[in-house]
Amino acid sequence: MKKFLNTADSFLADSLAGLGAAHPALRVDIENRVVTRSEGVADGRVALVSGGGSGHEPLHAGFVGDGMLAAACPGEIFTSPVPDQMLAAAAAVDTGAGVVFVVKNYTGDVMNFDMAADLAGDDGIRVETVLVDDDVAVQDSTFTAGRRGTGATLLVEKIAGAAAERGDGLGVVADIGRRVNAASRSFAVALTASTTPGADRPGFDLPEDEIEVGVGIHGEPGRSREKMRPADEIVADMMAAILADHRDLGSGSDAIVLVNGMGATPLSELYLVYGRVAAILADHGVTIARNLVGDYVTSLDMAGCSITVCKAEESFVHLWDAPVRTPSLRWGI
Amino acid sequence: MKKFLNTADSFLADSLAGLGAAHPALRVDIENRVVTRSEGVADGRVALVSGGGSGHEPLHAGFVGDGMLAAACPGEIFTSPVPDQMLAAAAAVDTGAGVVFVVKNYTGDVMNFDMAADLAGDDGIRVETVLVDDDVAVQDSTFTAGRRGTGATLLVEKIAGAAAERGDGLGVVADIGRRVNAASRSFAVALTASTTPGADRPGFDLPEDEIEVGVGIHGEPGRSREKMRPADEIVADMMAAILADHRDLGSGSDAIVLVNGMGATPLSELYLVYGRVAAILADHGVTIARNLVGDYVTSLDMAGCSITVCKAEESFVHLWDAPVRTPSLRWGI
Amino acid sequence: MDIKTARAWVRAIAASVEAGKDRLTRLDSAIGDADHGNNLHRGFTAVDAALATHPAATPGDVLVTTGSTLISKVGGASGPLYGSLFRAAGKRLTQSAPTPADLADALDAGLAAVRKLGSAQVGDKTMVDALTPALEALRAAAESGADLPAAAHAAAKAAADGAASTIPLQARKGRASYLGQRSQGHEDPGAASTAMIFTALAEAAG
Amino acid sequence: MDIKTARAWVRAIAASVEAGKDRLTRLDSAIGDADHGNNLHRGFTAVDAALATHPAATPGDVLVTTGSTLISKVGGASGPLYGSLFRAAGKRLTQSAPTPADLADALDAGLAAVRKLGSAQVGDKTMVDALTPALEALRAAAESGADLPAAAHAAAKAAADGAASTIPLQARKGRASYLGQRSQGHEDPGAASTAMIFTALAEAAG
Ligand SMILES: Nc1ncnc2c1ncn2[C@@H]1O[C@H](COP(=O)(O)OP(=O)(O)O)[C@@H](O)[C@H]1O
Ligand SMILES: Nc1ncnc2c1ncn2[C@@H]1O[C@H](COP(=O)(O)OP(=O)(O)O)[C@@H](O)[C@H]1O
Ligand SMILES: [Mg+2]
Ligand SMILES: [Mg+2]
Ligand SMILES: [Mg+2]
Ligand SMILES: [Mg+2]
Repeated sequence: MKKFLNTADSFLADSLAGLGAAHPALRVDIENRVVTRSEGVADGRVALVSGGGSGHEPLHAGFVGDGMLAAACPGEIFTSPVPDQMLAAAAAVDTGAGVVFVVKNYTGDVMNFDMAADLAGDDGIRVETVLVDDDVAVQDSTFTAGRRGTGATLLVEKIAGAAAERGDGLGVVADIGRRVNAASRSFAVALTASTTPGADRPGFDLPEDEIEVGVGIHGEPGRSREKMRPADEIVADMMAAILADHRDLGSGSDAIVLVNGMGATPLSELYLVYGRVAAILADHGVTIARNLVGDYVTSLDMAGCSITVCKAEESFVHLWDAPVRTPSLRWGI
Repeated sequence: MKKFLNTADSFLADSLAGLGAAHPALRVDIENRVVTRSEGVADGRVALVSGGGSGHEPLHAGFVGDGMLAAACPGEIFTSPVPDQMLAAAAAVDTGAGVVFVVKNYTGDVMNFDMAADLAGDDGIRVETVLVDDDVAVQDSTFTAGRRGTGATLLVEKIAGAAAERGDGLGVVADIGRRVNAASRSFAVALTASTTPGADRPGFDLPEDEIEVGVGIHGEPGRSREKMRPADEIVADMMAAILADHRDLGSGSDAIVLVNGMGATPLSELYLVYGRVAAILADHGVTIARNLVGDYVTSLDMAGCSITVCKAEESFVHLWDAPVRTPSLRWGI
Repeated sequence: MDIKTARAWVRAIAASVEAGKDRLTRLDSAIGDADHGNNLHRGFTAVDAALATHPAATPGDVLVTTGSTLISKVGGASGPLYGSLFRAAGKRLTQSAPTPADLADALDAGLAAVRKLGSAQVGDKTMVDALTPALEALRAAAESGADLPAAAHAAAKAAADGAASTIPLQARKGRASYLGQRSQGHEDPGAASTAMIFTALAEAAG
Repeated sequence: MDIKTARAWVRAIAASVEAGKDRLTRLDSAIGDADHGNNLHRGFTAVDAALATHPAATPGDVLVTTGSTLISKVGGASGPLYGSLFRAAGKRLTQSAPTPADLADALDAGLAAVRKLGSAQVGDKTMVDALTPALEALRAAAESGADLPAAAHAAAKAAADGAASTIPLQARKGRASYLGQRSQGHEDPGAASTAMIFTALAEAAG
């Protein structure tokens, strides 16, 4: 798979250099792999810090800015960042009001962020962690790694970020983030596998007439392999998985919906998917209060999409609408 | 190539239905293939109408909204729309102040928009046409079809759209659009070909170690086929073609730069490309006043990117910064 | 050419476009954007429907309806070009039972419209490279007293030769021109569809 | 285990990770995210550099530096896990010339740290499936009076068997667990790298 890169080893640094060049509002520390706001966080505000493996752009660095993240820690491709990064980020952005770590539920991410939280605590930084685990393709049980964090991460970062921006305290911001996560369910399907820069082939082989159903965002195979079929049928299956798990999303509920491209799917196809999602939710009596359609939580050059449905409390919608100014999400400002 | 679609024939209508469902601020007339603003155009304002083949999303329908287009006419995939569409759009949005057609320079687009302009004139609608032809990969001569319109279309639509929004007259808006086009140069490279919905194979075959250089946005082959090489070399060649043609872009110039993904290229790669573009322009003494990095003028599921450099008059930057609220470009509002 | 023949001609074009759709698109994929077959198929399907719902009174009406429908439904370069060809020809074809010479006059008017719109010359590697010799052959046959079947046959042969003649050329008009020298060695899709249009005329004429 | 052996062990791990990088990544691509080889290669390259610039004074120091460096440089699941394994083992290894039994004690402390962090049991298809039998074999050999080469050899064999034992298992921890039944039939990459770590110990011990 051809890619715009110089060497696989320099890919991340080269890409971060371009990110910094493109966005003067970001401070990109390439050496330490920490992206912060150039203007810092307003006095007394809680700071949201997120991070995870790279390869999911614009997540997370593309969401650093007013009304959303205070800092992002990009790890190697598909590899969680290291505690040093999160500690440096927390130290850089803490105003004294405390730091919220937004962590996608993967063994590596959780362990590295936990270590960072311990170290930050040693340094007198108050840390709360919001764990995102919205992916219903994964069986949730105390005997497993639990659900993965996927599309809901964006919703948590936007909504909790708006709460932090308006001055909510550490506990409140973290609580809002956890409620958004608890109210969200996601499901993803891949039409093609992704290829890591430097790898000689995609993460898995997928014939022209098959799809991977229930994939995550790391190029890993999904829950099952199925025959390719019309979009409406695929979307119906995805929504069935989400709705089966989302017991309290019923007639009269409001929702925030994200139809997310995995990186190589044209926007025209994502809109087609959204149309079907909207029709299915309408059939269930659910009103879509807000939506996003586009590439937000990607998996390099994978063709595919994920659907996230968040049962929206009124306060979520209010915080969703609050101004946000980041490279990849912006409105009201 | 797998796609989220039901049937090739219903693809466009299904996708437009989703667009309309996602964006209440748009009025999507699926039958007549015209997308307008739900709230219409403010009294006495000039209305920008654009259109072209579909497959370039978010261009153009994704740029309908306050401060940018009044209407878009999506044609079939890679096929210019028909005069009926443009006429219906012009009739729907004209406030009496006149309509500017933004037309990418392709034989089909030009002929269909010309016919529509004649018909609109017959109906008493004043029409000015801004022809976009920024692609330096194509030899410009009176004996050929001339340069193609590509990435600069976005710049023309944003900047002329802002002029229309602030109340400039028909001639002035058209003149600003033409000046933006005249100040812009683009060049594109494809790493993979795109596949039209319903087609059984990509527009061209490209081996794993070759790239198409100087491609347009319709999945057609480019000016030459070359060996794959490091990104910095590819970008250097692209910028050399742009700078060789862009004689009055010199030391001390300001520029608006677009690094545009063709649909299947990860944002991380586009930032990597942008970093190199910025370095080359800095070497030339050119200051990048504003930039955009992302998928704006795409070619379905093609992997590749285009670079557009517009020599920016101060007024362009001012109009660029004006508020815009569309599905795919939004700031200040 | 009576009205039955005119309608048979248009139906025959629709049938051969349907059968040759993939070939036309393949030609367009080599040096264009891979839609010519789909474009014409969409167009002539709409023409069939238009003629079914709004029956034309004269051969000229058939061609005007054909041209107007192509303009409204095809888009791209071929929509306005073929649309204008048939529309202009139909407007000129005022006779209720036009002779081969009348038809040649009418189609010449159509070609003039195509050239006015696209300003292509013979040798630019476009439909004009097939249209021009086809109409020359049609006129020559008409002037030598040939009947419609014979004249149409001559035109079809000339159109096919004209289409083949585009293979070695470098395109100077349309999308293929973007390829520069790489356009050489491929038949122009619009010239190929023009050849199909005259083959259909020969079929319809008997 | 003297300091020379400790350093040789870490260098041997680095060398075998470099040689086996693609194999580890291939294993991880079947049931994970195709980065395990790269992760460990990045980590042990950094460990080599750290030990070159900050020479350790005792075998325990070597392991602590190794562990801290892995935590700072690897990320993912394996970074904290292997990092904690070596760090905790190094902290326990206070002797200047540890016996095989001392080493077994130290590595047991490391395994405890791994289990605390990841809460994996034997049979969950993780590195614990190779670590646990390796340390049992090491302790048994040490208790029966074996010297380091012999004890390390026994541990390496047990680790390799433990890695192989993961093949039929369904994963319950880590990324492979997302695959459910589809994780069966593949060797766990972390168990495979654990086997490499003990083979390296046997090499370094002589
Ligand atoms: N300027 C022109 N004059 C005459 N014919 C042209 C011109 N430009 C293009 N054509 C014809 O149109 C054909 C392409 O039609 P089509 O593929 O349907 O449209 P598009 O190029 O817009 O995709 C070409 O093969 C050529 O024969
Ligand atoms: N909870 C856990 N306890 C012990 N080992 C684990 C656990 N989770 C994962 N592992 C080990 O980590 C290995 C994967 O490491 P690596 O690929 O480097 O990290 P990641 O899974 O974050 O990409 C697995 O093969 C497994 O052996
Ligand atoms: Mg990983
Ligand atoms: Mg076309
Ligand atoms: Mg075409
Ligand atoms: Mg891994």
